[in-house]
Amino acid sequence: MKQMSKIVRTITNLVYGFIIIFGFYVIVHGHLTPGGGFQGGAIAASAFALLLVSYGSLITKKFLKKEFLSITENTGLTVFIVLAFLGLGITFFYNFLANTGGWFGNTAAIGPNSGDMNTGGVIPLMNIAVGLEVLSALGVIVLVMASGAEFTKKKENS
Amino acid sequence: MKKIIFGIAFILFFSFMVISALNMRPFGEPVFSEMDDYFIGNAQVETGANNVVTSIVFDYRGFDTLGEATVLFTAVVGIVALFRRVSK
Amino acid sequence: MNLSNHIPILIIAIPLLAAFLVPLVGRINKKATGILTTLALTASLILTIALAVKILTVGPQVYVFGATSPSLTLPSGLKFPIRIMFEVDAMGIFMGLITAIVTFLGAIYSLSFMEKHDGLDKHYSLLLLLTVGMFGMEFTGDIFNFFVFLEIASIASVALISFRGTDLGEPAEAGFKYMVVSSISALIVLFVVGIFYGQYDLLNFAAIASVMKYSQLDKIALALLVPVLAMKAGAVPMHMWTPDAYSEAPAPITMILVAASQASLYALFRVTFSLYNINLNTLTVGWVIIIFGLLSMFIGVTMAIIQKDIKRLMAYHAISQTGYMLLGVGVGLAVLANPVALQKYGITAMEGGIFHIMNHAMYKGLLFLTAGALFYRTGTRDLNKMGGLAHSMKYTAIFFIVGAAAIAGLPPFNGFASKLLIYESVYRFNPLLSIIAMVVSILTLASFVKVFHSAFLGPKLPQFKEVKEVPRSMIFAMAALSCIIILFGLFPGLIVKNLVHPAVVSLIEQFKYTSIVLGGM
Amino acid sequence: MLGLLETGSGFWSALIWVIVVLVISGIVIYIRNKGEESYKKNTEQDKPFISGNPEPSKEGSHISASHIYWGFTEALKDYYHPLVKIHTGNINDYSGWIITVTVIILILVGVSG
Amino acid sequence: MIDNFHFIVVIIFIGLGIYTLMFKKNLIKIAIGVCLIENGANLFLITLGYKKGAVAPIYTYAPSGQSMVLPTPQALTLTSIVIGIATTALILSIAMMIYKHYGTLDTDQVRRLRG
Repeated sequence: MKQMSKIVRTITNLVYGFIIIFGFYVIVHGHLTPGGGFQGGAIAASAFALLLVSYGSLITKKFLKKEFLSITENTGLTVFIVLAFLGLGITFFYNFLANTGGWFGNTAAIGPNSGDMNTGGVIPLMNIAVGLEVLSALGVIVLVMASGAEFTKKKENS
Repeated sequence: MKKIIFGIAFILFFSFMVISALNMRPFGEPVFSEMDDYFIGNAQVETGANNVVTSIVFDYRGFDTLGEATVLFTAVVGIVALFRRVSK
Repeated sequence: MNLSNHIPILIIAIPLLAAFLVPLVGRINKKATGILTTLALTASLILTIALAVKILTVGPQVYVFGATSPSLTLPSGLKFPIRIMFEVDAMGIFMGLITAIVTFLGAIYSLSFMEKHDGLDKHYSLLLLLTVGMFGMEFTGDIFNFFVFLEIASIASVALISFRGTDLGEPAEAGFKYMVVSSISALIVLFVVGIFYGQYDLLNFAAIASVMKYSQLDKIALALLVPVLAMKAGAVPMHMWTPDAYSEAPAPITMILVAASQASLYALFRVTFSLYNINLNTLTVGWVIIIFGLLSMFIGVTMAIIQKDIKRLMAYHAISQTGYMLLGVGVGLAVLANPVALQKYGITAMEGGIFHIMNHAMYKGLLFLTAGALFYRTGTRDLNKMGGLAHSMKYTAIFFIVGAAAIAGLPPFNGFASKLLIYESVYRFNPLLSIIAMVVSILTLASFVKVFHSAFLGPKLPQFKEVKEVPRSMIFAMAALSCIIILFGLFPGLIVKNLVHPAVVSLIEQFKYTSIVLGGM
Repeated sequence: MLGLLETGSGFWSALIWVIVVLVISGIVIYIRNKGEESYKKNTEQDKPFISGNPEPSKEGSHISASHIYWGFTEALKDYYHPLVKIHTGNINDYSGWIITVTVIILILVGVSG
Repeated sequence: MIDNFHFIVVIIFIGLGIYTLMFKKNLIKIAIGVCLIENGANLFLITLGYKKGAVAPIYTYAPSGQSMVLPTPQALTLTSIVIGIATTALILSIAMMIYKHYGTLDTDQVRRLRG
């Protein structure tokens, strides 16, 4: 897959960072506004797809490493399940941080309100972990399938 | 021959599905909503999250979310294993 | 914290955590992945046995996720549960024992069998995920959660079936076929979840069962659930994926796939008995399941006789043995509404069917492992190319004889005990069915005589001069299964009385199942 | 009895079976031992007698799998022919069979109520 | 009848998917059919959650006094969408592998395993 024209690549360089930033915004505000880990992760992963389309898989693989992405994916999943394990003193997946006053522990105002970042207990942490996992998982899928396309194409030529 | 049987079967299946759709409760008027009323009423108190959907996804039905993340992880591992010659 | 309340989740969570850690460990040391997998599965096996002891002595266990106490099913002032919960009764733990034993031995067998392959960490990670999916399907009490675990199990099995797909075309093809059929079944289950949710605004098996009205939509939901779950269990005429998948997967994975298909068989029984019970027209659905069983038995074994590929032949036998389970439990379902007949022979037939599930997992696993041992040494699965292997692989030959005698229902092995229960009880329901079952058993023996003759007997062929016995871990896995088979064959009464009968009772009595969650109402 | 298995219309005990088999095999071995005395090893007595024909080589006498039960499959040809033809490894047929069976069960359950 | 046409749309989705699986001869089209069935199921779930004249179940800057739609189907749909992504990705990559080995995507050629 050879890279696309210079216009596309320039636009990609411009919007690439903003897409990822918006994805992280959606991730961290998951407990207040529409969105969450999965949606934000998918948005951020679309930036990888954009890079792949505009630069081609052979060049993209140089600065977007599959190994790094899979390590972050495993890390996110492990953090997620460890957060679930930490509630095991009471039950698995018990929200042990909510309404404790500590981290993310403020009690939310009942009814419609303007929202407080510091609420939700483990939910924001789980959002971040799952967002990391989805972001890197979709990135790995896109990268591997693109390089696999190159692979199969080479096979049929030879 | 087989095509005819499958065609008839498909038409019958489709008509049964349409019957099931016509038997559904009217659109937009839930009959029972006890579980969802509980979620809407108590999500802020119990989990402190304004977004009820997120509080369901990560607290009330958090185990489903773990399974879903596991499904994604499984697919990624399977795809990487399938293309493992490529990755090196 | 009292760990003994958390056993049901630990059984699932330990292999899950190990599955997430295995790729990280694999970057440091390839060998450590197998050790880590074996340790995790050993832990879950021990915990499963502990949970079985607890359930059979104390009673069914329930575990609510995220509640303030593991057994708090109903928050204050609610009639119905709102959280996901595990609901493990005697039937669930019976299947859980099968899963634990089979996956543990499969991991041990993989230590030697897969060492030549690359991508070992991915193989072990997928094996752990398949284990998690099977345990979840057997323990969960929430219908959407069941869908999620069904997807985990099918995606992991597909990835494992097509594991050799980088080099060969056939594994990829088998994986594609299995993926498509299992997605159909999973999505129809999801549609049924929608039907139930739209009617009752509930997602819990027990709660739905307690308010079941058997309306038009419930009938359609039942008629959608029965065939897709029977298809996942490999019932004729929806069995075509079974030989493809079983013959192309690596041998230890094939052994686990047998248990995975029985997990969906368990789901079929759970739906018909615990969710609908006598609401449905038991005679019709019972006869549907019985006819599934008859077709599976007969077509499976007759197709097996003409096979040349040893693992394909055994896969067709897996179909025909699934027929016995469907027959036994189907007879039990057909007489469910009639207490006299149920007491006279229905419960015995169900005992035979349920007992046959465990026996089949054991001896079919052993047979697939011996086929894998032959493939490991000779490099072929074609029976025409084999011959005279008993000279060089004595232990494998002995294990094969044990497995073949057990699947053919020869005393004193375990296959005979469960088949005897099925024959004698089904004969009092309808003699013809029992006679067909006996004929199928004879044909099974015939086709395994063929396999034994063409693979093991005969003179030592020149191309297999340097064939040796398989490594020690594979021998250990096969020997453990043979010991289980012989023990079950020698003392079937104990197993049926202590393990199978409680499972049957927990299936039949719906009120018990619902009252665990909803309290005595 | 430890291994007793009640089957509703009788019982089955593997241990009794094993004991009986051991006794009978003991009797058989006893009878076999007091057999023909004039039998001697390594004479032409222990050579196979194929009505005078020479004995074929061991490799040649091994029957491969596809020849076993040839008569069985040949006799049931018109049962096997359509059965094998149904098993087209075509994924469309797989899903088609699922839908067909689903429709049959839908009709059965709908009719019987 | 007519106020249930949302469910009819769901059924049309699922029926199209089943038709694709049963009668289309291309592996990629079969993957598309699986996607269609799955979108139909997701649409069915999300349709069940709607309540007339209700707002999204999020309290941040929510109009006060409004009733909210049922939140559970949204959570279930979120889960099943991600599961669908995983399924589709796996099906497509296996189809790529099949194309590499067989050189074709026709289901009539991709049947070495039969009988």
